[in-house]
Formats: sequence, C-alpha cells, structure tokens
Amino acid sequence: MEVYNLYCLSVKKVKKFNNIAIIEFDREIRGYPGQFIMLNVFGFEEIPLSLSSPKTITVKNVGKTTNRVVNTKEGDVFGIRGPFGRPFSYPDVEKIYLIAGGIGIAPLNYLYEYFKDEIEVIAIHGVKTKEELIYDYPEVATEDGSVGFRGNAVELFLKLADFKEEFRVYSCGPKPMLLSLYKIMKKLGKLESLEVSLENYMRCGIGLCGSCVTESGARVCRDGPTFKGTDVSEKDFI
Amino acid sequence: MEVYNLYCLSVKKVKKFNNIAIIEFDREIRGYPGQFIMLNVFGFEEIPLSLSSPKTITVKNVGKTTNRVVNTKEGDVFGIRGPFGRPFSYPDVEKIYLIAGGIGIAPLNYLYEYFKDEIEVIAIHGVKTKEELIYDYPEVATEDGSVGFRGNAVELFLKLADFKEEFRVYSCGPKPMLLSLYKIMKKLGKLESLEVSLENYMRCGIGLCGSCVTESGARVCRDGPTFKGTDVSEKDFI
Amino acid sequence: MLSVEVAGLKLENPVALASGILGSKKSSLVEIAKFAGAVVTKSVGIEKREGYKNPCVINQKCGVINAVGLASPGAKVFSEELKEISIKKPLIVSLFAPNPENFALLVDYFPFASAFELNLSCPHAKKLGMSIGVDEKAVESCVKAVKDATDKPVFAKLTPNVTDITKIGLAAEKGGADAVVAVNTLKAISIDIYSKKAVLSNIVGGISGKAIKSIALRCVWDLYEVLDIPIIGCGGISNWIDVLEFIMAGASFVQIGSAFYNSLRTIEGIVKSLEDYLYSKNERVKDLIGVAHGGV
Amino acid sequence: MLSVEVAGLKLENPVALASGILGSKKSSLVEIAKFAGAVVTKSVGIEKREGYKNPCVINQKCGVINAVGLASPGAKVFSEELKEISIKKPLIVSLFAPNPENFALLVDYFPFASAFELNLSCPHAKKLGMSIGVDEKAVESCVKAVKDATDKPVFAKLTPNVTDITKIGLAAEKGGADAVVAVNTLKAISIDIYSKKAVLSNIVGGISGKAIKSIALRCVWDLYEVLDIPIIGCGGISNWIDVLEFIMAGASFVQIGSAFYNSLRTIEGIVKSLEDYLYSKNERVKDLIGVAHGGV
Ligand SMILES: Cc1cc2nc3c(=O)[nH]c(=O)nc-3n(C[C@H](O)[C@H](O)[C@H](O)COP(=O)(O)OP(=O)(O)OC[C@H]3O[C@@H](n4cnc5c(N)ncnc54)[C@H](O)[C@@H]3O)c2cc1C
Ligand SMILES: Cc1cc2nc3c(=O)[nH]c(=O)nc-3n(C[C@H](O)[C@H](O)[C@H](O)COP(=O)(O)OP(=O)(O)OC[C@H]3O[C@@H](n4cnc5c(N)ncnc54)[C@H](O)[C@@H]3O)c2cc1C
Ligand SMILES: Cc1cc2nc3c(=O)[nH]c(=O)nc-3n(C[C@H](O)[C@H](O)[C@H](O)COP(=O)(O)O)c2cc1C
Ligand SMILES: Cc1cc2nc3c(=O)[nH]c(=O)nc-3n(C[C@H](O)[C@H](O)[C@H](O)COP(=O)(O)O)c2cc1C
Ligand code: FES
Ligand code: FES
Repeated sequence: MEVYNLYCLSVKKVKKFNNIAIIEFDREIRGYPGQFIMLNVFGFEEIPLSLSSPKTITVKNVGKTTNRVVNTKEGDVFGIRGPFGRPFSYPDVEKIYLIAGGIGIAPLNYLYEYFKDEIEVIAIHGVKTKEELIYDYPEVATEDGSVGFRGNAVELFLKLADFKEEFRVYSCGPKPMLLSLYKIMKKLGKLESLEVSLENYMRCGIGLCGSCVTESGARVCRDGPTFKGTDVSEKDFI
Repeated sequence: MEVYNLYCLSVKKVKKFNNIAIIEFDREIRGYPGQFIMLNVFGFEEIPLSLSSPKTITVKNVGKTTNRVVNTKEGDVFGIRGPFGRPFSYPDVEKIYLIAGGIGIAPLNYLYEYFKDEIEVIAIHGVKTKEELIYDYPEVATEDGSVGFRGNAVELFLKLADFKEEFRVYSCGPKPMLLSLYKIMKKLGKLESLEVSLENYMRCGIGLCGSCVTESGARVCRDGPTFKGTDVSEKDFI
Repeated sequence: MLSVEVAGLKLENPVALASGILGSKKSSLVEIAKFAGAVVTKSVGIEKREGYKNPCVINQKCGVINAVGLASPGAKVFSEELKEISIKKPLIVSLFAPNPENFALLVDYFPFASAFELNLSCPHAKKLGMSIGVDEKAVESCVKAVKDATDKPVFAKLTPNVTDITKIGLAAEKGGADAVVAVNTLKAISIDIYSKKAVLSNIVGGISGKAIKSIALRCVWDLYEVLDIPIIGCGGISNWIDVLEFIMAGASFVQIGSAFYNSLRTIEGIVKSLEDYLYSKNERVKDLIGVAHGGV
Repeated sequence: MLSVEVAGLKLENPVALASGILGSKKSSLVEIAKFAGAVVTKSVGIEKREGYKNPCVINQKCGVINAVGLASPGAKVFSEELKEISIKKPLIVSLFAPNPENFALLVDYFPFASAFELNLSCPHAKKLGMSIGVDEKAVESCVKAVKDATDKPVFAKLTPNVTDITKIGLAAEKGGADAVVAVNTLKAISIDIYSKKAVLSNIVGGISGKAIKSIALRCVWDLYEVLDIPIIGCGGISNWIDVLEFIMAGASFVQIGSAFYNSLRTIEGIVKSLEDYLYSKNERVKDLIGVAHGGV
C-alpha cells in the first residue's frame, strides 16, 4: 500500500479573482496532470482539489471550506495528502483539445502547461461571464458573450475542431457539459479519443468508502478521476 | 522488514554416514554461502542449519531434533524459513583457505563449491577420525591419524600456508579451534584476512531475542553468523 | 471446490465483501458481486447520519485507519438505492442501532436481504457499535431482537477491542446468532507531528488492513475453540494465503475490506489463485475449515 | 533539547530499549546503552524458565509475532550476568511473577537497578503477565507490593488486550506506580497453510512492530486523558516521526523493540534525526509531551 502521510505546505502567493483563487505553495507537489490532493484546512474539512500546476491549486468558493481556502494569505499553512488518482493519459498524438467548464480549468491548466511546448494544445475555457476567466487562453467562450465566443466550451470546440484530423480531447467541468461532449464524441465514434475528469463527493480518497462511486461502479478517487470515454457511460454524467 | 514465511521442501536424497547426513531437497534454496536456514522439524523444534550447498544441508546428530533430521527419508517434508544472516564476504583475492572443524564443514562446503572454479580454494577438513570425513577434500587432518595429516585442521593449515602470499581464511568449527586460529592470525597481523562463522544458541533468528549475542554484543543471527576477524575478539570464542 | 454453506446461505466461493467498503451504492455492489461469494452492504441505521468530517480515512503502510462514523442515508433511502439491485450472490445487509428495538425495526426495510449482519463493533461511533459490542448482555439481546423479527440468517459482527472475545461470541450464540463475523477494526489513532494534532477529525478511529491480520486470525482461532455456530473471518486479508489461514483457523468464509484499495477486482484475483491452489492439492474449502486445530 | 526526566530518572534522550529485545546479555545491553536514553532488561522471574520451543518468533511484513514464553535464567543467574554492567544510562530491570509477593521478592536481587518495570502484560505465558494485567485489583496489588519493597521508581507495563486500558492504568496509578508503560504485544497467531498448523510452538503469540503502532499510540492517548503519572510509550516505533507522535500523544519517553531487527544501532539513527528536527524547530521534547491533546 502506498502511504499518503499528511505533510504541510505554506502558501507563497495568492492570485485572487472574485470567488476564485490561484494559490501557489512554497514547494512543488510531485504529481501529474489530472491527479488531485486532499487539502486539510485546519479547523475546517479536508477537501479534494486538483493540481492546477506542480505548485498551485485553483479553487472556487462554493462553501465553508473553499471559502476559507480562497481567502487564504501568504504564509498560511495547509495539510496535504496525496497526490491521488490516475493522471490524464499521455497524449500519443500531435494535437489535443482541452475543454474546460468553469473551475474545471484547474486540472486542465496543469495538462496545458505540461504539454504546450511539446505538442499542439488548444485550450478552451468556457465560463458564464468574463470575470471568471482567470487564465489567459486564446480560446474562450462566455455564456453572456462578454468576451470571446458566445456560448459554451463544447460549442466552441465544435466550431474549432476538424474531425478529419487526429486529436484527443481532455475535458473537465459541470456534468451537463461533459454529457453533451460525451454524446457528441459517441456519435462520432470517437469515444476512445475522449478523456474526462469527474468530480464526485469524496471521503477517503483511496477507493474504500464508496462515496465517490459512479453509476457504472467505478471509483472516481482511485479508478479515476480521469476516465477514458470508453470506460464511462451516459448515466455517469447525471 | 523482509519476510521469512515458512515454506515446505521435501527431501530428495539422503546420504548418511554414522551420525551425520547430507540431505538434498527437491528444490534450491536461494541463498549464499555462510547463510543459514531455520529448519522446522514438525513435531520437534525449529533449528538453525547452514546451507552446505544450494540444495543441501549437512547435519550432525547431537540431540533430539538433529536425530530426527539425520534419520530422515526421501519424501519427508520439512518447514523452512530463511535463509538468514550475513553470507561470507566475497574473496577479492586469488587464493582462499577453508578451515573446517567437524560439522563446521557445512557452510564451508558451499563456499568451496561456489568458488572452486574461479579461484584457488584449499579446503582443509579436520575431524577426530576418518569415519567423520563425509566430503572428498584432498587436505584432511584426523586427530587419530587414521588418514591424512595427524593433528587438527589449524595445524595442517599452518603446515600448508605460505604467509608471504596473499590469501583469505574462512573458518567454521568448534570454538577452541577458532580461538587458536584467531590467535595465530592476530599474531601475524592478518586479522583482516580472517573470517569465521559462529554458532551460538538461537531462538528468533532475526536479531531480536538476544539469545545468540556474542560477548562483544553482536548478534550471530543478524550481524553474523560470519564475522570478520577484526570484528570479533578472544572472548567471543569462549 | 470453493463453495461453502453457512446458515443456509450458499456461497460460490468463500470470499465476500466486508461492510462499509464500497457498499453504499448499488453500482459498486454489482461490480463486486461479479466475483465475490457474497456482498455485505455499508451499515445502515434508521435515521440519516452525516458521519464525521474529512479526514475520516487515512492509509498507512500497514493499514487503514477510518472514522467514517457510520455515515448513512438512513434505512428508507438506502433501501430505495438497493431494492432493484440484481446480483446472483447473497446480499447481506449490515445494520446498526443503539438498542435491540431499533435493530428489530430495521429488518422490515430490507425484504430483499439474504441475511442480516449486526454491526456490534464499530469502534468510533458513540453509543453505537462497539459500546454495545463489549457488553455481553447487550449483544445477546440485540441478536435476539433481530432473530425474533426475521427468519433470515443473522450474523453478529464482533469487535476485537475486548479482553476476551470468546465471551462476546458466546453471548451472540446464546442470543441465537447464526454466525459471528470476526472482526471489525481495532481502535487506533494517528498524529500529525507538524500541526501537532490528531489527523482524523474524530481523533480516534479503527485500524484495518494487513496490520490486524494476525490479531483477527487469533480471534477466529479463539472463537472456533468455543463456539458451535460458524465463524466468518474478517481483518487484514489481502491474498489467497490469508484466506486459507482464516479458513484453517476456523472461518467458514471470509470478508475483505481494505484490500480493495488495490483494485475493485481484488476478490477476482484472490478467488482465482485460491482455486488454482486447491485444484493442485485436490482439496475443498469446506474440508479445511478449522483443520489447524488438529485432532477430531 | 532531547532530555526528559521521569520519576526522578534522567534520560539524555527519550528513546529507550524495550524489554525482551536483546536484553538478556550484558554485552548487548552495553552496546545499545551507548545510544539509548535508557535500557530495559529482558523480564526476569525468580526461577529459571525454559520458555517455549522454537519457532517462538516469526517476522511478517508488518510485524513480529513472538511467544518466547518469558524464557529466563532466573533472578540469581541473571543478576550475576548484569551486576558488573557498566553503562551510563538508567538500567531498568523488568520483572515478572505470578503474584504480588513474588514480585516483591525479586527486587532484592537487583540492587544495581535504576528502576523496575513490572511485566503485567505478556500475552502468551500462562498465569503470568497478561492474566494479571487484565485484572484491576491484581495490577494494583502487584504494583503496591513492589513499591513497598523498594524506593526506586516502579513502572507498570500494560497490555492492550483489554476492553478499556484506562481502567488498568488507573489501577496501576492507585497502586502507586511512578509511570505506566503502554504497551506490550497484542495477541496474535499465524498459520502455515502447507502443514495446516499454527506456526508458533505455543500457537498464540503477541504481535509487535509497525502493525501495532497506531493501536499503541491510541492507548497512550487514552491513558494521557485520565492519568496523572507519566506514560512511557511502546509499540511499533521505528523512526523519529513515530517517536514524536507518541510524545505528542502523551508519552514522556518511548521504548523500541522490534525495530532492532534493522540494526543494533537503530536507536542511534532515530535519536540523531530527532535531534536534527527539533534543532530546526527549536523545540524541546519535554515541551511536546501531550501537546496533541490541545488546550490547557
Ligand atoms: C477529484 C476532485 C477534484 C476537485 N478539484 C477541484 C479544484 O481544483 N478546484 C475547486 O475549486 N474544486 C475542486 N473540487 C471540488 C471541491 O472539492 C469542492 O468544491 C469542495 O469540497 C467543497 O467544500 P466546501 O466545504 O467549501 O463546500 P460545502 O459547503 O461542503 O459543499 C459545497 C459543494 O461542494 C460539494 N462537496 C463538498 N465536499 C466535497 C468533497 N469532499 N468532494 C467533492 N465535492 C464536495 C458539495 O456536494 C456541494 O455541492 C474537486 C473535487 C473532486 C472530487
Ligand atoms: C548459524 C548456525 C548454523 C548451524 N549449522 C549447522 C549445520 O550446518 N549442521 C549441523 O549439524 N548443525 C548446525 N548448527 C547447530 C545446530 O543448530 C544444533 O546442533 C541443533 O540446534 C541441535 O538441536 P537438537 O534438538 O538436536 O539438540 P539439543 O538436544 O536441543 O541440543 C544439543 C546441542 O545443540 C545446541 N543447540 C540446541 N538448539 C540450538 C539452537 N537453536 N541454536 C544453536 N545451538 C543449539 C545445544 O546448546 C546443545 O549443545 C548450527 C547452529 C547455528 C547457530
Ligand atoms: C472505510 C471503512 C468503513 C467501514 N465501515 C464499516 C461499517 O459501516 N460497518 C461495519 O460493520 N464495518 C465497517 N468497516 C470494517 C470492515 O468491515 C472490516 O471489518 C475491517 O475493515 C477489517 O477488514 P479489512 O482489514 O479487510 O478491511 C469499515 C472499514 C473501513 C476501512
Ligand atoms: C522477541 C520479543 C520478546 C519480548 N519479551 C518481552 C519481555 O520479556 N517482557 C516484556 O515486558 N515485553 C517483552 N516484549 C514486548 C516488547 O517489550 C514491546 O512491548 C513490544 O515488542 C512492542 O514494542 P515494539 O513494537 O517496539 O517491538 C517482547 C517482544 C519481542 C518482540
Ligand atoms: S472517496 Fe472513498 S471510494 Fe472514492
Ligand atoms: S537468535 Fe534471536 S537475536 Fe539472534
């Protein structure tokens, strides 16, 4: 059994947007794009967060614990366990699309940084409105059209993609978005080129408690969070 | 912690001499010359025995358990744990002497077989009388002079050895014999060329119980059974 | 070769899923039931319980410490989740309750259960589990209450956190249990030296996994010496050799929890190896139960 | 930085040798005392005891199971072995006996002892050790008998094989113990599936080593919540982090046994790392005792 001892890191830099923050630690966390850590927020809960780069997490305030995290300051100390989970698979093609919805950008940003100098990486970030754009990607979609493409990330992807080319798609975001992407890729017979990262409610993070199990019976924390399109089905996005 | 699970081997061949037997198992025991196993003799005790070759043990009947072992038959099954302990060190010279007293031949025979085709190995076996000669080495010493040199193994070694040459000495046998050898090598300033294998009473075989501890405070089962001449002192042979 | 029968339950193979591991969703139970001899659900109580805050599970080199705190959606919701489950293996529903009456009430929610397992042994939930399981009288009366409420087999899951587990086992037998499950986790703790605090939100948890194997095995051994009812072994089993150790010590079948860490298909591998070995020896599981005790 | 004081005993560092490990010969005690904060001898009784036949110690991946059976040369011979020992660290002599009177008699054999530790917790020797250690009254009276017989500190070594270790700890405190040692081994067994027999000649043994760390730590934690006397931690400690976990849980110092498997100099390495860490944090062991319990 691998061991995931709790250890502590302190915050080196915080880049804050309205209700989202990019938090940089003083040291790297050895991991791969797609993996997540359990962040122990002393006095609050321990929550799963994707690595958004070797040194950063990117967090959205949705409740008590994330509120504390987003409002962190330089020098604050957090407990960390992990990284856990299966990383995104190695893209054995020359071109990949990253399709992020909202805070789903976190794990994809790491993937972006990891491969952008090696292959062609087209990162698409879809958000409600331009205030939520926290990274500088060229391809952005806003629902209100406040900047970039008006619509969602999947629609923008459909506009950009040339399906005669060989590419892979990596996606993370709200379930309805993933579902629509899944259906499209299925129809195109390209499920094997799709990889999604799921976010179910987690407790143990090591595949035992069962709280993150998908409708197909897989464990998001251990068999995922990244899944091949061929290993999931529609019901997993509901 | 390495694990030493009990496993079973069955006896393939027994070569019996009066009160000594060379017992060959059906499979090899992965180990090195100088290491020992704990032989679990079902219904009797578990006793430490040196490997006398990858597949054999060479046992002298001195009590209840060894009596059972020496009188074993083809097909008998024994439990085995190990091998344990530090093997003899690699002889980084072109010539080595093995000096065995009585049943001390067991671990040295393995060393002999291991290196005889690579370097010059002079094996000296000293016994009380010729009935105890169970291996065919050219250099033998009998106390009663019934065959070979009359005297003990150490005396024969002194007769044969040319101390201007570079060589190493490996020895195993009764403590008084080891003591006389130790004193000689010490006087010659050659303790670093000596290596002895000790046999103290053993219980755990893994360095915890303390029953095999030498007068110098070392554990025969774990820091030994082989010791460099420089790591022991006279009191360890008493 | 692998099949066993306990209290009328027929198991294709002697390796079942333990309670609380991947047992709160239909989907994972279905996956695991493909290979397991039987599956036990997560323990359920009448009311919804949140359980403890994260961190509630820590894994260490030799074991897992958990204080999930009997998180449960409550009997009604859970029975909805499970009722349409279609598996070909016995489905054992694990129950927890603070007293005999509540235990008995739970039974009716799960008409589809093949058997019930009473969790008398959770070491971290206050007033539930272990606080009952260390008390002979309470064990006896809880078992009796459930036996009176159902015709299905009733298993009592015991805690190893007691001075003498055989006394508790005998109490369960007296209450009419069809079998005992030995064991649940051992009370344990972990401290983070950097924050200088206990790691689990609940401070104390229960340790499972390899660390407790030889301890659980000893419980099975001791129980086998005194009980007439069958024993179901549980605790630290992670390979086919462990399974056989438990069976030879007296278990009629075993349950596996923490070893699912390795893979959702942990049981598949274990059962295959077990089958190969028994085939090579031409032996049957049911003939090996308790053999290590020797004599007749 | 590393020094602690318990019941008047001054320890240079908080890492001592546990009883029964390499503690039956002067030579090994001398070697270990070079680095250890203190050394505890192998438990000794009045009469010679052969102990159990081999195999009496098995090592597994996560622990060691032993049933040495309190092998001992007897008080007279052992005191001869030890009397000329010259070490600069406290020498704690571990005693076992079947009743208070015999415990008291043992004291006089060891005038050179710095303190006595009562083994009330060996899980495999019949009528000795644990059979006393699970009984509050017996624990209290054994401790009292030894306290009456000597002015030296008296430590009571507790067994974790009980439903509630705090009750036993309180009984020792009531008897006048200067400290408790928590804990001895947990009852365990191992079975050889090939011969279909228990591996240990005594069948049941006690497990020590990594497997029991979190369990022992929880015992220390629980005892710290109720006792006024100091606690000496023991069980599964194998590195400096473990040492700090025990100290933060409430141990004043710790003892190490099974980790000697690695090397005779196990303690040297641990103490060095501990010193480096505390130096970097500018902290002292004595300020860390029990800190994980928080608040005042
Ligand atoms: C693999 C994985 C990776 C994630 N990566 C990120 C990330 O990079 N950035 C980010 O901002 N968020 C991420 N999340 C989501 C994040 O874990 C939740 O937002 C967080 O746990 C909410 O905690 P809270 O106390 O602030 O909110 P609460 O008030 O507790 O709940 C608010 C919402 O968050 C959900 N939630 C609460 N606890 C958990 C939990 N343990 N696991 C999953 N969801 C939970 C609740 O269901 C609810 O919908 C990830 C989740 C998973 C499973
Ligand atoms: C590292 C090592 C390697 C050995 N290799 C060999 C070998 O290759 N061939 C061989 O014939 N013998 C060997 N021995 C000695 C052998 O272990 C003993 O002869 C055997 O244990 C005696 O058991 P018994 O029941 O027959 O005799 P017992 O009646 O029990 O005792 C007879 C004598 O053997 C000694 N003895 C008993 N038990 C042990 C024990 N556990 N460890 C050490 N000595 C013991 C007793 O002190 C006594 O002197 C070795 C011993 C050690 C420590
Ligand atoms: C995360 C987790 C949750 C558990 N939940 C329960 C539970 O709800 N009911 C129960 O009876 N046992 C529960 N247990 C105990 C297991 O069923 C089992 O008895 C224990 O883990 C020992 O087996 P193992 O070593 O194979 O895991 C749980 C164990 C773990 C690790
Ligand atoms: C081989 C062996 C012999 C032991 N003998 C004794 C003993 O004589 N008296 C005693 O109080 N404890 C004895 N113990 C228990 C240890 O002192 C200690 O309590 C236990 O091993 C847990 O610590 P550890 O995990 O560091 O080994 C023995 C342990 C082992 C492994
Ligand atoms: S979070 Fe527990 S199984 Fe995934
Ligand atoms: S035999 Fe136990 S220490 Fe060597």
